[in-house]
Amino acid sequence: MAVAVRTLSFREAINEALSQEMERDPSVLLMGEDVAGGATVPGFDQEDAWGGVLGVTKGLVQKFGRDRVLDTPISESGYIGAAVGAAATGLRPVAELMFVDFFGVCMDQIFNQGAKLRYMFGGKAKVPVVIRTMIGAGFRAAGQHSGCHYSVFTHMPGLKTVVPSTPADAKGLLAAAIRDDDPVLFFEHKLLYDVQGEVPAGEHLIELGKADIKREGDRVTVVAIGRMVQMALDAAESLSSEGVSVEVVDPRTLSPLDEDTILSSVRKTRRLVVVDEDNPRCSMATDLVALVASRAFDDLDAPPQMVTAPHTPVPFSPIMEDFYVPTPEKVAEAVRATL
Amino acid sequence: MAVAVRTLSFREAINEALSQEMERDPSVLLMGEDVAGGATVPGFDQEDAWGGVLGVTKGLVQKFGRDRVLDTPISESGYIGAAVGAAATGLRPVAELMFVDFFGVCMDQIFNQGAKLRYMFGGKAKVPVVIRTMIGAGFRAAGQHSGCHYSVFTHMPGLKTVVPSTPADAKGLLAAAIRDDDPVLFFEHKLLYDVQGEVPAGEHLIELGKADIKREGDRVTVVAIGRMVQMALDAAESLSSEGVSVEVVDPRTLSPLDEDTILSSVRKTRRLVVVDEDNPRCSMATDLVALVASRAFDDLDAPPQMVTAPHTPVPFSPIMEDFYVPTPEKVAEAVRATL
Amino acid sequence: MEITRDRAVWIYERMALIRVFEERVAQLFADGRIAGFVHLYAGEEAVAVGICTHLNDGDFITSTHRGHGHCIAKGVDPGEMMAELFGRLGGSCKGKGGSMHIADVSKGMLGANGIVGGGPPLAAGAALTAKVQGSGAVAVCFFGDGAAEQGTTHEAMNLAAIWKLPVVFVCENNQFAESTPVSYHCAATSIADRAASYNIPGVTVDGYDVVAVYEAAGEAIARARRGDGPSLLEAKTWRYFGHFEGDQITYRTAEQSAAYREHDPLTTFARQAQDRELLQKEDVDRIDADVKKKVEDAIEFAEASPQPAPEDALTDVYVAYR
Amino acid sequence: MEITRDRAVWIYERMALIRVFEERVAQLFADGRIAGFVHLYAGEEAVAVGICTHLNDGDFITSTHRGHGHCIAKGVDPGEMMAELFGRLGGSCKGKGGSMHIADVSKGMLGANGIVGGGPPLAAGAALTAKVQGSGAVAVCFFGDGAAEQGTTHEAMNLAAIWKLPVVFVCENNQFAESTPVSYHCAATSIADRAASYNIPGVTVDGYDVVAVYEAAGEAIARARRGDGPSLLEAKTWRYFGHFEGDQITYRTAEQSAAYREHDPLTTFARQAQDRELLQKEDVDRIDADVKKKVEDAIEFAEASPQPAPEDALTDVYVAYR
Ligand SMILES: Cc1ncc(C[n+]2csc(CCOP(=O)(O)OP(=O)(O)O)c2C)c(N)n1
Ligand SMILES: Cc1ncc(C[n+]2csc(CCOP(=O)(O)OP(=O)(O)O)c2C)c(N)n1
Ligand SMILES: [Mg+2]
Ligand SMILES: [Mg+2]
Repeated sequence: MAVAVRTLSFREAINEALSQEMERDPSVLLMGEDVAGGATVPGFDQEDAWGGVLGVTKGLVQKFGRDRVLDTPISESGYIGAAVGAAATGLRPVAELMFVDFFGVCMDQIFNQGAKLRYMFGGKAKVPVVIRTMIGAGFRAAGQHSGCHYSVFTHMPGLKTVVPSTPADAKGLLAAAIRDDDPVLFFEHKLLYDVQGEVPAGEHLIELGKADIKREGDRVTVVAIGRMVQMALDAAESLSSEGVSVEVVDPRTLSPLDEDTILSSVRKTRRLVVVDEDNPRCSMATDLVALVASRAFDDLDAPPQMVTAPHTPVPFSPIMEDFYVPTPEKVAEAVRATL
Repeated sequence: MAVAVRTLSFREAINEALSQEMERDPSVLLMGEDVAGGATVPGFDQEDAWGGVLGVTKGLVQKFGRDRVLDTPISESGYIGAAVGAAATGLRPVAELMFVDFFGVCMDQIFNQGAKLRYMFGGKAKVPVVIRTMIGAGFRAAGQHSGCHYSVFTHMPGLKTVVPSTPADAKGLLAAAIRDDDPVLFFEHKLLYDVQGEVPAGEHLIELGKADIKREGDRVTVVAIGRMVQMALDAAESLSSEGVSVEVVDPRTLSPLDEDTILSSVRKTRRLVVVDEDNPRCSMATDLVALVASRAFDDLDAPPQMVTAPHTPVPFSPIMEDFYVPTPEKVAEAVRATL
Repeated sequence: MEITRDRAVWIYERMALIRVFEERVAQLFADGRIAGFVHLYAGEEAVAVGICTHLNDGDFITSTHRGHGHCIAKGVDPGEMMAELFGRLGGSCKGKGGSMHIADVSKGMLGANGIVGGGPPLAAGAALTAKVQGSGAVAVCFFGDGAAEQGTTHEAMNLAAIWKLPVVFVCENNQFAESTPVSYHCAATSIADRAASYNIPGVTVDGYDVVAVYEAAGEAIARARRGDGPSLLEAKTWRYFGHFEGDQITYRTAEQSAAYREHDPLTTFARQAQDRELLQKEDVDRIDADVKKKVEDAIEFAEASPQPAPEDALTDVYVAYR
Repeated sequence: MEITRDRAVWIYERMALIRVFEERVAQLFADGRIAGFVHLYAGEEAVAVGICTHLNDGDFITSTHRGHGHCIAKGVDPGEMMAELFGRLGGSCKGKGGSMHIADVSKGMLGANGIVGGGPPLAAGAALTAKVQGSGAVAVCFFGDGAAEQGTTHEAMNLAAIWKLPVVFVCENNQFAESTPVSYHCAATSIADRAASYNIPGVTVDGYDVVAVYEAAGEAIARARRGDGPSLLEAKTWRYFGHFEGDQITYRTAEQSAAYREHDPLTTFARQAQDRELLQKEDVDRIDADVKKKVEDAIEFAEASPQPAPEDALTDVYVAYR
């Protein structure tokens, strides 16, 4: 059966997943600051409502009404905790934490409540909540609006973490996250929103825990996360002209992690480079290197390389910020270092 | 010059460091829930005041008065943020976050304010605050009072993280942390409080960022953190009877990390085992393995091993909890796997 | 609101069951048979019971670290509770939760909570479910005086108010947060007055008088069920035991506790109910005997319940992982 | 409280400087010469200026994402501010902070803050320093109506109240949090009324009337300096620009903004001050010209300031690391 495929932006792909899942299941609802916009302002369901601070949820309040697209006060503990409580009692809320950097004002409700209720209750509860949040540097948004920090959530037992890199993945993974019975953190890189890509039109689900090989190659494995997948692909492209065949693996979900796909790729290439925009300590970069070093040590022919942000907050100045984010050049350099 | 050394408990060593630093510097003050106890209750500065939930700060309010030992409401964001604000304006507060598991209610003040102010202000501020907090399983305190999670803080640029394993280290590191001009998280394992050890009586400072070799050996390097140092030493002892010489390295501070001492040890032994009571993903265990795998790959003769807690919250049942925590047996097994 | 004989029996029975349960747990803890942090509810029975009288299984409650009383009032099985405290497989949480996390979602009991202020947002969420599903259910959020200073409490009350959620916030003001008196940690004269910050009704009630609690709660819960939104109810109360077992209680006097014992909620209610001929002396005696037996049965059940296997620690983290 | 001529000059000059600074920043942003999230303070000048008139360099303020006005009112150099917005080394934060983190600790300005509700605990801390050191300094915490719902605000006010800290909490109620009106996000009728939750004075004032703000702030700050503890001051105000630059402002009407422009704080004060013969027309004209020049000078300074090196990103994380 042919599946209709159109070009959509990453932003539109997310919006479509939300819209389709809300149509499919009346227990799905959205909440967050200005996810509709203009709550209770007379006449303010018009098409130019904010729909989220960067317009990702635009149009949904017109389709589903204010009972299902809930603007919230600036009380992240309050409404994300409410999403957890609602999930534990029968709804499937999708809550938006505007920027991941704000996790510190609401982390308890995520990691001590949402993530642990099931375990602490002996498996007698489930918490099917999705928390969408923006990540990433490059927006000139400085130290409190530019982090990644998916490592912190991946560290936490009970959470699942998803970092899509393409519009199609964003749609398929978000739909799967919403149908998933566990709490899922869904990380959207703000610099990907305008990226275009082919996206299947109808139901499109991507199982959580399945990596995707974004480019095949046999000389070096590059595991890259989120926006870094594009950096890796660009590096692979330029390296191919040097005769170096790079395989780019996109884990897509960090917890659960598709260890098999990563390990098989490394067993084939015998070389590993990890590209992670997050800060380097106790990060996904170290997690992936440790996985490979401990489980495929004898298959490695060279020290694994990590290309990450430095151990600093994100600076404002564009010049400094561009230095902060890994580039295709740095990836290529790391690949060469493994040869 | 002979330094007087007495046997103190880990708890007493911490208390002594606080007391000596408060005597030395009037800008040092303590704040936290019940750190004095019984605030405003008539006649309640008597010796049996709580002095913290497990008695660590007992007696300090009698010595320094309620203006310097401040009981707080249950408002961790409020008072830890106040400690950050006070540190940025001239005091050196030591705030207590009772259990590290509570970080989710106040993380923003720690990681977006305390850790980043200096950077975001272009180096024109400093935040000499210490946050003491309890970690660790084994107390039958279940899912929200038993975690470690120093990995989360080590991940964060701008913070320093310290995890002492002996009474003497606790005293020397805490004194150094209080005199340090950067924000320091100081992690106290609750099962260590009653551990006894020799502690120098007078001024005792241990530079942050210096690992300690707790036992010398030449066959396998075991890097262990906090209470896990004892597990590693016990394993080393039993392995020595099998003729396996184990070197136990205690990093003591996780950020900054004494990479040199760890790498030299591994270059000598050519084998690495990491013992970390924290959950395994994006953890200090992966951080250390990645450090060694990427920087001393050619010096390694065997896959590095990680002995950690599982990817689960901490269970209540003593039987399950004892299974959760790494044991000397599991450490010994991991060591043998590297041979 | 009229109290029927049936209801009086239920109220006295629940309060007595909580009391005996807690006193036995104190002994079991002292004997080293229960481990960990154990916070007892004895003295505060009238609050949980006066409120839960109005609730049924479809309604939700969130609780605190001091959760045994809420569990019993909401109908959680004492045998499963005791087994949980013993860390057994037959515990309500299969031994994974312990005292600070006892829960029974099938009874609408959304868990004791080790995080002070952890419950209010969850309660708002449960109330949101009730509202969205149009089930007519309500949520009750129990929290302490100490929890009143936590930011989550403020956020949840404001959120519940603007969304008109069917939730009742019940502050159990036992006048201390650990060793810190409410007069120190709370800037407000009355916690109930904070309701004005959210334009919701706020009432203070004598938490030693179960009838007073029952009546005030009836109002608040009816309001919530009608769709008129949340309320705040402050019940002044007192715990007989220490903050947790092991606490030497150096921050208040034995006389203070003795004074509260004079107005003990159980004996007071038993007397009032007899005066009003709702209960006979024989009822009270029978119930007293019954609940003792129930608690001994619970202990027996707990002891007979199998220990978990060590590896059971690894299950129940996710519904499905990969 | 009497306003002297000097003070009137200062007040008008600061307000005018903020206004011109913000209007120029809007242009520079539109021209692509300033990047990132930029939240402008135009329209709200009377609040920052009316309050900071009472402060000196030893006093502290905490600010918000909308921080330029607070900076200027507290005496931060406009050249360094502009250089910061340009990401230059000569910026107050050496280009590391940008609009959302402009700070000048030497002036007691503890930073704009990208976290809504990030400031209140910090302000309590600064006030604690003042109290412990006995310096007589006060701290002022600016926060928005949206920030009033954040738990940190509640916690900080309660903490400041029980510790009697010398801090004034100033809610700049511009009636919107992004696109969400205060009437939706806030359950209280008046944010100032929440002061009752902390037993502290709470006053609402017209934030378009700098004299009214000045007077109310005088009371609150004097009280804090006297050691009588915190207050809450709510100033009703309105921002002329969007939430941030780029916002199409679809959630309120142009008429509403026009109505506020009728009572513009600058023109109103200029007129009042002339009526009361505190200022002459020439003063106003001269100041208007002066501040325009100051802002152009600031832009020039910013443009002349060197770009940081990429590797400068690596410094200033710690005072010392290892
Ligand atoms: C976020 C958080 N902070 C601190 C604690 C430690 N703690 C447990 S109970 C308690 C006192 C709670 O007081 P209150 O809310 O009045 O309840 P009560 O114990 O009096 O029933 C504290 C501080 C905690 N569990 N969670
Ligand atoms: C913790 C947190 N949540 C959300 C945001 C995103 N945000 C930035 S400004 C803003 C609105 C703030 O409203 P208000 O406090 O009224 O200040 P105003 O913008 O009106 O000056 C929001 C939601 C943030 N920066 N921090
Ligand atoms: Mg209490
Ligand atoms: Mg506002």
